[in-house]
Amino acid sequence: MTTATGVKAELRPSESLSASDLKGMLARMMLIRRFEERTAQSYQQAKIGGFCHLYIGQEAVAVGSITALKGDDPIITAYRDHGHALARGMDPRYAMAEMFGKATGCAKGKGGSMHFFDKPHHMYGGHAIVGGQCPLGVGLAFAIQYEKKDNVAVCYLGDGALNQGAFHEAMNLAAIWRLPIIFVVENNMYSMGTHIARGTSMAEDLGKKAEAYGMPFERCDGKDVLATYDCFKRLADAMRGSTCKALGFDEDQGSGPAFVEAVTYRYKGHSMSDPQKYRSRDEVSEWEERDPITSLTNYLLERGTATQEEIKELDANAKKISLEAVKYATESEDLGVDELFTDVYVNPFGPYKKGQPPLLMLDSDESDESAEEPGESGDESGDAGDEQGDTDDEQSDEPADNDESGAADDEAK
Amino acid sequence: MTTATGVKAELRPSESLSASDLKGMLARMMLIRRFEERTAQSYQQAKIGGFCHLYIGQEAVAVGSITALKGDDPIITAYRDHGHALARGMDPRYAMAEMFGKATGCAKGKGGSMHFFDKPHHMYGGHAIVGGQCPLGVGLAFAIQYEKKDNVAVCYLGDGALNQGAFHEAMNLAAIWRLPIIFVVENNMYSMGTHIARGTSMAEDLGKKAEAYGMPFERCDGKDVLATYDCFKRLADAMRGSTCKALGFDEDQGSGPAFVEAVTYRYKGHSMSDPQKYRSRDEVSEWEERDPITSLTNYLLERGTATQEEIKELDANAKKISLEAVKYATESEDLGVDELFTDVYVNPFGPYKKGQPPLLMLDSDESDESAEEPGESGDESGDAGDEQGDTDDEQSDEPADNDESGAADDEAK
Amino acid sequence: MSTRQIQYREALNEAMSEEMERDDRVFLMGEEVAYYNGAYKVSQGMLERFGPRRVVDSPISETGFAGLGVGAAMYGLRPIIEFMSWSFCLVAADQIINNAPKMLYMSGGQFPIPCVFRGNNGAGGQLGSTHSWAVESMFSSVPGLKMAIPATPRDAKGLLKTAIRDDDPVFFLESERMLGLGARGGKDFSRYLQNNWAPPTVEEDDDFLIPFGQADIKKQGTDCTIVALGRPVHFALEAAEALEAEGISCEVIDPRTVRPLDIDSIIKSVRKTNYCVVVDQSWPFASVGSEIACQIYERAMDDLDNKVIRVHNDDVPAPYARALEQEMLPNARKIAEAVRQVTYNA
Amino acid sequence: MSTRQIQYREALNEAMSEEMERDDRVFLMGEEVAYYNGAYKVSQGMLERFGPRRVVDSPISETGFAGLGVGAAMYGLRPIIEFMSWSFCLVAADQIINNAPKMLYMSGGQFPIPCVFRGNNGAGGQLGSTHSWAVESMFSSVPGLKMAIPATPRDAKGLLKTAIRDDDPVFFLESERMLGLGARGGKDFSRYLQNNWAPPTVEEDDDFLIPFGQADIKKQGTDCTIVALGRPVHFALEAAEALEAEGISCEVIDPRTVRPLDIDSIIKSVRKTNYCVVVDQSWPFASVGSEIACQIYERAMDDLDNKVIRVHNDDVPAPYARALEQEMLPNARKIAEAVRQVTYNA
Ligand SMILES: Cc1ncc(C[n+]2csc(CCOP(=O)(O)OP(=O)(O)O)c2C)c(N)n1
Ligand SMILES: Cc1ncc(C[n+]2csc(CCOP(=O)(O)OP(=O)(O)O)c2C)c(N)n1
Ligand SMILES: [Mg+2]
Ligand SMILES: [Mg+2]
Repeated sequence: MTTATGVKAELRPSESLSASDLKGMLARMMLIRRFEERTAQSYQQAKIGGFCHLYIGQEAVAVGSITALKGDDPIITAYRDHGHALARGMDPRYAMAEMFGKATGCAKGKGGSMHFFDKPHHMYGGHAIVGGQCPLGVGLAFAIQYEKKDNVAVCYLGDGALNQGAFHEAMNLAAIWRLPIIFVVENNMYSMGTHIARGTSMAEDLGKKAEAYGMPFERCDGKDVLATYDCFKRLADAMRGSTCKALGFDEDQGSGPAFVEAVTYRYKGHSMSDPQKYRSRDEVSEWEERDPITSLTNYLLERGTATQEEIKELDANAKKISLEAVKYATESEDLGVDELFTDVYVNPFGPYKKGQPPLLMLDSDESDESAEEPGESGDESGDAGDEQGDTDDEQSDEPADNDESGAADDEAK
Repeated sequence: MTTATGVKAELRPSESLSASDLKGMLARMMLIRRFEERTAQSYQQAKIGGFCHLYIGQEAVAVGSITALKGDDPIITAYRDHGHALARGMDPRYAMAEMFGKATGCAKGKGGSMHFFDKPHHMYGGHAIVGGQCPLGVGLAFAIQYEKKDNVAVCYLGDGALNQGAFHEAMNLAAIWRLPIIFVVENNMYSMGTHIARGTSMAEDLGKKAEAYGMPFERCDGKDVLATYDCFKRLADAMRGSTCKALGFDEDQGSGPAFVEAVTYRYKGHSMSDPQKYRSRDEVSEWEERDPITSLTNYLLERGTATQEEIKELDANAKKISLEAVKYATESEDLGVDELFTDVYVNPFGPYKKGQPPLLMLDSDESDESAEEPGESGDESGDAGDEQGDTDDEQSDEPADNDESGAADDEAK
Repeated sequence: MSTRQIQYREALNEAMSEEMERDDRVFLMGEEVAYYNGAYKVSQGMLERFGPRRVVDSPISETGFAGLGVGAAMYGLRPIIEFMSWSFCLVAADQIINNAPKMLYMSGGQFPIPCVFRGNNGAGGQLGSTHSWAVESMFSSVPGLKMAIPATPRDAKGLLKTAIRDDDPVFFLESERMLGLGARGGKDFSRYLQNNWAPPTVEEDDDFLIPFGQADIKKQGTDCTIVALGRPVHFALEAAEALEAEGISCEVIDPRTVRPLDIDSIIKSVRKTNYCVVVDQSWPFASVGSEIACQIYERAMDDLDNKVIRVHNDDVPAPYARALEQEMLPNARKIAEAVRQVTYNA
Repeated sequence: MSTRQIQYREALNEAMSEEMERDDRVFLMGEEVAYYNGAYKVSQGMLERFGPRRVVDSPISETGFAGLGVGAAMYGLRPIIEFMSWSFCLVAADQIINNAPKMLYMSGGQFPIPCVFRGNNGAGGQLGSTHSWAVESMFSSVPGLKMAIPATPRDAKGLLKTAIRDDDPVFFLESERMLGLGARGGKDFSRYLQNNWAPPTVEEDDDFLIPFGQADIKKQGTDCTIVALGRPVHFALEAAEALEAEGISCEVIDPRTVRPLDIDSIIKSVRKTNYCVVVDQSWPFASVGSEIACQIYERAMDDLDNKVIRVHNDDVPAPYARALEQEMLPNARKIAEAVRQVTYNA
């Protein structure tokens, strides 16, 4: 996007970020990391069920990109969605409660880990069918253009989704109608146990996938939160107000859609039950050395933007918020069985009933504020460290008639 | 594929074609043209029902490509399939009978115009869901490689299919496994009423679609049967014996898959009921001036390969065969209603019964020979010209209870 | 009763146009809906009237544009997504039966999907197996969606307007073979109807809505109930007419929507006639027909003087050949035979 | 009876491995089936045994590789296509319900599709709405395919071997929650069985095939017939055991295949017990359950001393929360209640 000579001259957008902006980004990445640690722990304790995919290692992608957006730019992602939700400002208590299946969850416990939604924060889910979110993302961008809004939609996907037809149809629609959308492949090299080179042609040059749709392409270092921020800030700003003559707008405006490859890595298994035989411990270690949180920490320390104490405090706070989220989730009420027949229809009939909106919808004003620093409303104190938390074993509630195999517990998910 | 300097040096494969090969290609194109004229006529006479898509104008693509293949190279295409079937050597009588819904049809009248199949001629259909044949084509190529055969599969598609996910998934699978398959987009510029530029990004450079999968790309003049032949001959020969290490073959062999854009044009409407308001009469005329049959005729005359009389005879023969096909179809028995429950299962149960194979399967030896000159077995004589044929109005058979609207008759299909 | 002449396709056009006038969030997207004026001329004139922002031609990317509809609905628009045929929705199955009907539930009520999916359903006439889907049996088992299958121009307009205003995803199943319905006088059974074939004009009623979940008695009768939906309603009326001559008075009841299903009205009719034939243009196994029959047994077994007879497609893929296709589909002859058979002991 | 211990997943592995030994045209393709040894370890060891030509990892391209299976079958191979879950087959719906089951018909008998599609079906345990499909009701209405839903390791092996040798496309519905079945002793109902849980080894019987269309009486009884398929068979047996204590003797009959459906055996059982409960792990409307119930009414109405009660999923999308999901699925408690309710007048 910049010529060899132009590189120096042009200011990187991240250079305009204030100290508090930068510390906010660090705080958000730390929160995701600590929150996910608590998630893993709670899953081991069987407080969380179903499939659960951690974002640890990829924090810079969500935080860098989302910080570069306006708060009301709609985002949508796949099932590895905790990081995006937290980066967007979802209250971690609601996030954890969702995974605990509690009524206070962001989706009242009906969605679970793979289906986080936060309408007040313009987070359009958490979608578990690989590639299925891509056409939805195009719909968001279409609606933005239709309503002549000055927004940009961001649609995240895993590298595995490159092989789904839905992704390709979505790319083409976005391209021909010049919709304001950034497709971001979070290339963590693996879809489950399959290295991208085994499943995707031209894995070595994903730019070719963008070119096929005449779309600009950027490869960004998804382990570097500021590089990610720069990439998205430039693209999104250029894209605002995108219109398309073919759709009856007076003239083409804005730069139209773009495709970003954010190179990243997940430190943990695909899900909670992945023996990870497909990669070496060394490979993981190498990537861990380029940790986005460590990098930003060092950067801030080197530049004198933050002190060692501040850093410690930020991390302590992240831990505190995460522990508080677990506590909140643990203490929340289970979703009542009478909610089985709510939220099936807006205009119900027969056995169906109107549902109560989730808590997150009710205090949307409050949570719009907390978008600055998610979950700070919790007043729980103390560092959780490796504390195991309360371990009331929900497994023991399992009715015998559904427990004949236990297969769901020990399988790759 | 050839360097600027190499062009002259390298012999075009078509230069090795004998006079009789060349006349055979002309004959086959003429047959398709005349056959389709009879098809149109029969459709107007309501002897043919359903949707019907003519191949007129595109003859060089099927004939050029198929002549370049070995007889047992499997081919598969979309619903505009008459040309491919005839080029492959399907007996025109069976083809016409199929559209008449007769028991002698290639699929016993169960498939119709959009679903021509000819197993003895390695023609794997006629598929009516746009893009749906692409994964099937990949399956054919996979089977070739699996069985270590020296064949190449060819999968034809319309430009509209470029926008279907199935096409993209198929391209990727073929690429990563280096399957011996040529995808051919018959770019006739329109999918129904939509110009390719309105529906497909990068329509101006479809090579980009191939690059996205790391596949070689060739753009060939689909109005020029010899250019088309050359293109396919080179690609197919290079591709034979393709194998893939990842699938456990000792080493990668053959050139792997390729993507061809055959630039062509259909002279008639999309189907039999298309008002064609989306294009001008002038546009059609311009393309008609580059007619593949006229071009090859002139070429043969100029080179002295054929005389004016020979050409006339070839065309007369094409007309004769086509008329004979109509006569055969007209005189054939209707498919019996007792065949409703056959061919549903190979191993039937309950109400289902074993079916009789279509005639085309029974005389497969004979028809393998006739692959040299399809339909010549007919002994009907006389030029059909504009003769209207017998017009027993099958519409009058229509049971009243299914005739409340007649919508199927007057709509775009 | 008004003597308005209006085709089924025009009724659909009216419904869409009126709702688009009323609400800027409503738009129409599909293959050839704009410049071509609709492959079947349903959207004739709409591009001219509403412009390319609101009447949008899509490439052949059903997964893409059906999903686009769901996403746009999440954002707050009210898309009408046209499938040229429901047979082509299968390539978009995941979008329409996962994303559309489950989004509200999975999001704990945050994201309604006010999106209408509509197009031709059922055999179009010799189109062969892959092009002759009748999807009602397959999709009506999916909670979270609503499904309407109008049989007359009046129902088409009234139900489509309701569908567009509904906040839930609606599968709207039309029929290629009915689009011209209303154009000819010949097969007009309006003498039986409480209401006309034709819907009111916008001048007569600018708010003409037919609520979901209300069956319509298309013809009153006393001896046998025929339940039919969509195109088969006409076969049922034709059969009823023939049977009238034989002294069998049939009541033809059209549920009009499958989800919700107005089983109460069906039961009421069966309680009156004590005999029932259920007609369904899809395949027999695990079908709308088996569901309706089953619910009748469950609710009114003691009122039945014989078993319920079901008339379906034959349980085979749709053949191309005309005679075979005719034989395979439900028709008036089969329905009349079923009624005779079921009322044999009356 | 043999005392062989074998898990359901191992039985599937045995079936595939034996058939692959027997016939080089058989291959297995799916996501993570090879190097990962199967996301659920069903194909454990098969890559090592058969090599990468015959055990093939596919990218996440269900339309692509399901269609590849159909194409390869046209050519003469005999593919086994694994869906990690049947929930993911929806993106491939067109390939599996258009191309696979209709090719033979559309080609006038030229192209059989000897292809098995297999994978986990039904709720896996708190996976949410889009991941908890039970597809039997949706797909069993499609003529041209066959469908098997084995409930024990023995049936899994015997039916899968039959499926692989069958020349028609077979939808083979397993269950994540049953894969470990046979590993533990606790919930072993083999005391009721005519046959063991476990299939024979290849040494004991190298040709162990269970024909399609033969129901299996999983437990004999006299007072009420319970029809159940797949995982619910175990709920039914558990309910039957509880009811035994109350003096109600249930006959549990498992059709094992849905297409073909052995309705004769079901009717025979109902004629004996005069009461019937049908259990189905999919949604109620237009379901396998409504079809079976309907056919029972049609064939044996006079033998029924009460209506048939159906036990299904509740008619809502699958929720994530554990308690809600448990409540939503069929289980032993619901079945026992249904039996008590239906036999109330006995
Ligand atoms: C259509 C579909 N097929 C298969 C799956 C099962 N599955 C869930 S996650 C996954 C791997 C996806 O990898 P990738 O897209 O790279 O995302 P990542 O896990 O790396 O974030 C698979 C195969 C699914 N959810 N949807
Ligand atoms: C999935 C699907 N969507 C829509 C259709 C309806 N349809 C039939 S042909 C056609 C146009 C296809 O155009 P193209 O691929 O360019 O082929 P051509 O007709 O030019 O040969 C459409 C939209 C279909 N058959 N399948
Ligand atoms: Mg990945
Ligand atoms: Mg075209």
